[in-house]
Amino acid sequence: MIQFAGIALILIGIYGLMTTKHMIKLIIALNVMELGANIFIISIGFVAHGLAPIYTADLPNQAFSFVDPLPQAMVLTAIVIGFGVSALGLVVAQNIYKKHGTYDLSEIGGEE
Amino acid sequence: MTLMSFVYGFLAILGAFVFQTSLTGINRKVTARLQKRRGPKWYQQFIDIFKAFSKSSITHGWVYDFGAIMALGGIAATVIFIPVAGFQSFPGLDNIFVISYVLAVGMLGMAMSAAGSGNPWASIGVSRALTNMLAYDIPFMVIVFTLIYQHQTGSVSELAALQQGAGIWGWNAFQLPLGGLVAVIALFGMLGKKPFDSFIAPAEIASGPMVEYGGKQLGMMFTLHELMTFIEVSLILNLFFGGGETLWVYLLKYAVLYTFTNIVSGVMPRFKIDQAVTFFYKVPLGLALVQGLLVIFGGWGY
Amino acid sequence: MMTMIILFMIASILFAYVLSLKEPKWGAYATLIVSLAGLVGVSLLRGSVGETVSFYYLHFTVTTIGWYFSMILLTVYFTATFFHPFWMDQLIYPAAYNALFLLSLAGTVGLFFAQDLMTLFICWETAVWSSMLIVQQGKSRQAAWVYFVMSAIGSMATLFAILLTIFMSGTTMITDAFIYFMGSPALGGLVFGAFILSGLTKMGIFPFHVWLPLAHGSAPHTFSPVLSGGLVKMGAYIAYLSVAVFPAYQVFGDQLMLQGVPLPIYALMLLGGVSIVYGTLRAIQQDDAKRLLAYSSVANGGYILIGILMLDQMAFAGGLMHVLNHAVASAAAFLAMAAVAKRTGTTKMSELGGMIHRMPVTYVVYLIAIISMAGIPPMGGFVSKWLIFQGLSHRGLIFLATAAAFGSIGSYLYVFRPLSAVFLGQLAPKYEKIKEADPLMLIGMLLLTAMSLLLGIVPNVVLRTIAQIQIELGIDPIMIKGTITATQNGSVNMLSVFTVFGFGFLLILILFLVLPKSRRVGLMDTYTSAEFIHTPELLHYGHHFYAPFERLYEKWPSVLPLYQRLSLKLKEMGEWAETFFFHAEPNRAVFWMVLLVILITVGGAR
Amino acid sequence: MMGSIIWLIALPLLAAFVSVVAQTYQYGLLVVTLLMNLLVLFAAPQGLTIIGGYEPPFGISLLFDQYALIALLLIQVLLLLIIVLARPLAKNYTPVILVMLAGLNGMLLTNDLFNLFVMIEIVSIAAFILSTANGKLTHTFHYLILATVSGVFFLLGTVLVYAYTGILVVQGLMMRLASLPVALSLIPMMLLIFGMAVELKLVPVSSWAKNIYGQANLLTGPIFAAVLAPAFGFVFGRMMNEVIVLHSLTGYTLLVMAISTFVLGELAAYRQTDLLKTLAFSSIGQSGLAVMMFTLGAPWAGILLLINNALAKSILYGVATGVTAAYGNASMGVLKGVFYHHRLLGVAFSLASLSLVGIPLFLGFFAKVSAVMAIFSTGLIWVPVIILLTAIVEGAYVMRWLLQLWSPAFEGYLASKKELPQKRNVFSAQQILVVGVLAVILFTMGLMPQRFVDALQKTQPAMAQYEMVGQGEQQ
Amino acid sequence: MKKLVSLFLILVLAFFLTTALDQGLDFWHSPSQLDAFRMSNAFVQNDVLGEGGALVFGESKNLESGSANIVTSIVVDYRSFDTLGEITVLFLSALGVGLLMGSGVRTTLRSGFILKTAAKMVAPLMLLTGIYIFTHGHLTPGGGFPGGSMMATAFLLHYFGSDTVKSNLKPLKWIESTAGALYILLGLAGLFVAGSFLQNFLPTGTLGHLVSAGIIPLVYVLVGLKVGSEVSGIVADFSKTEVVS
Repeated sequence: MIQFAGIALILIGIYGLMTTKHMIKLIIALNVMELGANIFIISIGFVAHGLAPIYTADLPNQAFSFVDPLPQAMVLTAIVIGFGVSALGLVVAQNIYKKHGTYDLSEIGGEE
Repeated sequence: MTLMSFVYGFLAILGAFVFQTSLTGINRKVTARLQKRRGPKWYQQFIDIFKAFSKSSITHGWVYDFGAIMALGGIAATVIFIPVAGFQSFPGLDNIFVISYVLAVGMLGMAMSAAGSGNPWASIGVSRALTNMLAYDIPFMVIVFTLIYQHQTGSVSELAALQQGAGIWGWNAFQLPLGGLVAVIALFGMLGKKPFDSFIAPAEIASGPMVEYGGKQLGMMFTLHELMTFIEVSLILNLFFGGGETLWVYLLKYAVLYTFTNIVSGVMPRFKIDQAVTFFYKVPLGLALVQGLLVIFGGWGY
Repeated sequence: MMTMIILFMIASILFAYVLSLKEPKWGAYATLIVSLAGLVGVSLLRGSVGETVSFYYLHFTVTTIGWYFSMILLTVYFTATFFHPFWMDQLIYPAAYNALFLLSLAGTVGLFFAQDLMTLFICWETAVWSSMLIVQQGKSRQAAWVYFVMSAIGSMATLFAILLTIFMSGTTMITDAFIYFMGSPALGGLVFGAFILSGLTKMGIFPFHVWLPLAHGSAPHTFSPVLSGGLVKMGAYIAYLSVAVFPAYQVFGDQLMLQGVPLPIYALMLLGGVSIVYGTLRAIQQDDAKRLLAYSSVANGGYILIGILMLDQMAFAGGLMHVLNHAVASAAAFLAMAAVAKRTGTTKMSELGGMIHRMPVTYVVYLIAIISMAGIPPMGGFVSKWLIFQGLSHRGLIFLATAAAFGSIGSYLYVFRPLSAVFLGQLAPKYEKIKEADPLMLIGMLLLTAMSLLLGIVPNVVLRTIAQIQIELGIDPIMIKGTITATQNGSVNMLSVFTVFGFGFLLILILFLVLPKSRRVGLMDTYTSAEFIHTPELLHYGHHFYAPFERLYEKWPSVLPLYQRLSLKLKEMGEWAETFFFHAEPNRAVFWMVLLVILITVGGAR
Repeated sequence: MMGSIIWLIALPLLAAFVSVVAQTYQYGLLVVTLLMNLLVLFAAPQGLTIIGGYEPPFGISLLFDQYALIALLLIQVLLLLIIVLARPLAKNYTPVILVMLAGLNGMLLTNDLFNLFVMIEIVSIAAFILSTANGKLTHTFHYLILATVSGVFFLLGTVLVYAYTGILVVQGLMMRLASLPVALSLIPMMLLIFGMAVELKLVPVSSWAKNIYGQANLLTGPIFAAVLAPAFGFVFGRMMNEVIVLHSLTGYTLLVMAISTFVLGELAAYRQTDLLKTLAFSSIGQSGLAVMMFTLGAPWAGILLLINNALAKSILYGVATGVTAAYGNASMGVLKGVFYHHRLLGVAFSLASLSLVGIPLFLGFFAKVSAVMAIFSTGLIWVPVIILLTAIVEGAYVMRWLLQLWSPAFEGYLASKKELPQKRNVFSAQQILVVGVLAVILFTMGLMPQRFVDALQKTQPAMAQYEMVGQGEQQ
Repeated sequence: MKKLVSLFLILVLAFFLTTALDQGLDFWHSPSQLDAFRMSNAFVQNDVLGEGGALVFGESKNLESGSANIVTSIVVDYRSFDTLGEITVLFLSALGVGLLMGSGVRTTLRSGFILKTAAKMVAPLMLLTGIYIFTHGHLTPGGGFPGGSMMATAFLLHYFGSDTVKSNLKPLKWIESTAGALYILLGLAGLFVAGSFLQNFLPTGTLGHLVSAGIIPLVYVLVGLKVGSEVSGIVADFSKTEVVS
């Protein structure tokens, strides 16, 4: 069921991207969407009654099933990339705010 | 092409001039009678021309003279090309297009000379003359095309000969009645007869190609006019009225045709030049095209 | 030989450019020498028909028709170069002018010798853009632009046809490739229509003529002759290829035939007829002499197109010969106007007048040129028009014949305009001091005049080559016996015509000389029907010469606004696209993306 | 070892990390790195390079074939020339450019779908940062949002591909995907396509390009149009060839997107009165054309178009932004006749324009011809018609600009030197040299298309599987 | 209006997307085993090179990767190149933030007493935890990124708590740069020693030991340092304010 949460978050994010013109909100929507995507990715590796893919002393032999570790690794990368982009987006937004005094794109007027 | 050809050619020019000038004199009388006048003597036209030749004259520069010479020279040369009752000074040169384009040399010379006189009224006259030419020539050319298509020859003498032998109904004027009508209407335009005489406009209007002429140049223009009339009437005669089996039949037909145009024009009003264009493009061109289509697609005349 | 000519051209382009950078005048003389050398070189190729040469990816071969066309082009280019030295100071990029001039020369000559379709197109486009860049050095950028765009319409269509042909037939050889379409009239029709389009645009056939008056009218005066006399003839070559090399009559063999002409070809001929009429009417209206001559090129393009498309014994020969005649006459007329413009600075007829008294030789050049252009014997133009008329009346193509007749008579009207308004009439006092054109210019012009005259008196010199072309195409050649030119339905002996004409002229000259000598009076001393004239020079009649006639059609719509409207529509569409798709707003783009995603998902779910 | 292709990525990254602390030598590092990269490019053998010691499909590997070689060569050379051209501006952004270079090289070399995503993100972020150099941050923001959204799409697509096939290796992925049922492969393919659409400037999502390209400066203009655009084009070509299975639905959607990008882009360019905006829309249109080629399974033509466009645009943007900066405005009225003063720039600009339009004797012509020929073989005869009709529009606006830029004269009058604009200093001799070098490269390529095409022909084995629209369904 | 349309579109999309995905996803239906065709199977078994077998925690030696945490194996060994890209992204965004905020000056945020005191107490602990997390990244959940972030938090706490640090961020740059360069050099060392870039050229030891898994812990330390310094730098840059002149 977790994948539905992922899809729902992606769609919420897209809804936000389609409706708001506030820069911070846009970035939040983007983050929501990314979060949804990440959850969805994790869900791909889902195995019923699976365990975290870590060998520990509690699991001395192979009588277990790990969930898929690769999506988790990918999500790790995706999160960091998302962080980088958000940071950049925020700093751009902040600079625009400094210049125009508003976060609302419609008040700035994109066309020049 | 022998020396005799040139002699014959010279004689043809001379003969055409004498005949046409006499005919013009006679027709001046005819016109006068129409208007209930007595009219001048039949040789009055000769007197006018020779008087002009003998008078002192002015010139407006070399192109004024050159144009006049070119005009009369071109027209004179054209006369040589015209087959008269099957006789040609230079056989094989009577292609219809050659004749109608050599004629244009004379026209151009005249226009050049007139414009070269520097008189704006002369230029106005030239512009009218050329416009008039554009009007009457198109229907005429369409009919000529039809004739050439029908008979597969462009030679005027051959076209004339083809009509002979079947009596009066062999004439193209009756074989292709619409075409004949167009040709006759076009002849009015060519001759500058009423209702298409606004470019010459004798007597009433102070503008016309001739306005600046006097003396020998005027004489040359008169001569030119006579010769040109001869060419044009001969052309229609050869193409549509069977030419002439003998010289006398030819001259008779010629006289009748010319007098006929003169009489008709005597009772006609005058078109303005743009009216003339509109008229020619509406009626004769339409008739000519109809005739052409009937011949080409309808097989008329075969 | 061929290789040498190509290498020579490339080297000379660079040479002319470098030389012009140093001193523009030298570069101008270089173009003269180079084009003369090209003329001589190409004329030597007559004997080596069939020789092929490859140069990089370009492949050339010598053909009779190619030789014929290149000689025409080179003649025009060569004579135009006589004017170059006097125009260098009017140009802001003289070096570019000289180099591009030679480049366009190379392009056109290459076009005629092209062996494969790609070479053909490459040479074509080279000639187009190089000449476009020359035209822009004249009075109008707009004109150069319109020229390019119209050419682009044609050349893109041709490119399409060429590529489709190459793709379908698998060969690029001009002579082999088109044979493929013998079996497929539908595809053949598409290729034929697309291929000939560049020829139509170049010749200025009716709906595509708009560039011609603009470009010819405002190109540098030295280049207008080349445009009209030379480059336009490239279109004739394309028309030739698309009817003679492309087996058009066979491909359309099962189409509706009108007097032996298949409907598609007949439709094109009708376009030719329309351009004759349209060009004539518009030429009559013009006030600028160069624009007038440009419209006359439109009309004459119609004759050439009709003639070539007939592909028969007479009209085809006439069309090919008219290419030469019109090239010579038009170039001479434009050069004469250039000479006038050099002295007076204008080509507007209403501002000129009486030039004959200052520039008599130029006047004679112009006179001979227009006589030829109007098709009056004994100049070259007559023979070709006569052949076209004979061909048309032989087939019974009455509407085309009507158009041809109209154009022929109409040409008297418009060629007489500049003659009367520029050369005859009152001489304005401000031109009292001007001199005859420079001797070098006169040489160039008189060469063309001599050619016009020669072509009229002994047309068989050229018709022999044309007959050769006809034999190679497998159609009845035009019949030549001595000085007699004969067709199936008529013959003419131009030498006799000239002799008779000379005889008549001589006769009258004698008469004139015998009669008493005339007294010379001034131009202003004219009969005024009792009006008192204060400023006689204002009475020069040059404005709206055919006013009554012009009034009949002055309200007729022009074609250019249609193109302008099309251009505006395109801009509107661009604006529309900009608002919808290029609007700087993230929401909108995301919206579109979502819409497309939905489209695909829904489609996939279905 | 020293000739390993991995240097193309490692070296710029190393240089980037070092350059942060060694600010004095930043610019030198950049130049040296690019030169070294060129050396590596010639020394490295072609083939698969394994990273981390694990063979594909398990580890990440780099695929260095003729296709990659062409792309990489183009990018290294152009970037080198551009940073020399825009030296004062490039100095501020050296680390960014270095990282971007690493990302570009990685993007073109990588043989792993997820790694491709990472590299694309690196390049995108570098592009965001570079675009701030235009000084219009709202446009950067716009670009950032769109590119990130499409990045998420790409990521989801990648993950779905993994979910269905279990592997991520690019080479031969198409085989696996094609064997999947349509219902499965449709959505990941769609996501991958939309994941690239923003960077490819395809029509509904190309709005960012108008302003980013249209208000570019000497650095960003050439980099965006001549480095980033072809790089993404090449990546798309690789994707189309190795990964993306086109179903009729996605195929036609993509085709329609590409065609409308081309047509609408050129139409919008036609109405611009601002030189940079014109070039911006032209870039959009050209990108659509290249995408069209890759979509229709004619990578060869796509490559030629990309190369031609990259070379031409580097010159056009270089000159246009330089002239705009010097004369203060990119509008037609201001720039009228400027080439009178800057002949060499003008000649280079003209060459590039003529090549862009696809006029014979220049590279663009051969690109266009191969494009049309390739489309004929797909049987879609109407597509060349659209291409050629649009080419008329393209020619029209390019020529309008060319004429205006060359001629100082007013309409209806002969040019005279009095009407010339005041001469301003545009470029130093060194910069002019760079533009000249670019022009010479472009011109030479057009002169010897045969030689050039032969070189391209070697890409053929790698690009063997031409995929046509709808073919995925038949399998 | 716009919102309604958007909502409608989203709902349509949600419906069709779920149905479309529902059709073919196996994992949708809770598989009890990892799909056999997935390459992760090889990662889990350390079987990529074909020398894997039954892995036993604390006993298996000289495995190809050798990390008990498979995610770490993947992140730092099997797909280490991605991680290099990842830190590059972070580096890049730090650069970007720095560039855009370059015109600002250091914040003059006054730190209160509580913050000052708490920071002194908590920051070292957090730092220690962070170090622990990334050094044990190959054994336990965690790794360079969480560890680095934690270090950054600790640093920032210190940064806000102390007035002396605010003026000098240069060492951060150095750490960042050196760590990144070392990562690449480590990769290049792999290239020279073992033949391919980023190859695990050190002995991998026993599964589950602290000193095991070859270069993985080293890389994670570097990543941790780099992430820590970069994140700190980004946040510190954010707190700059505009010069008012």
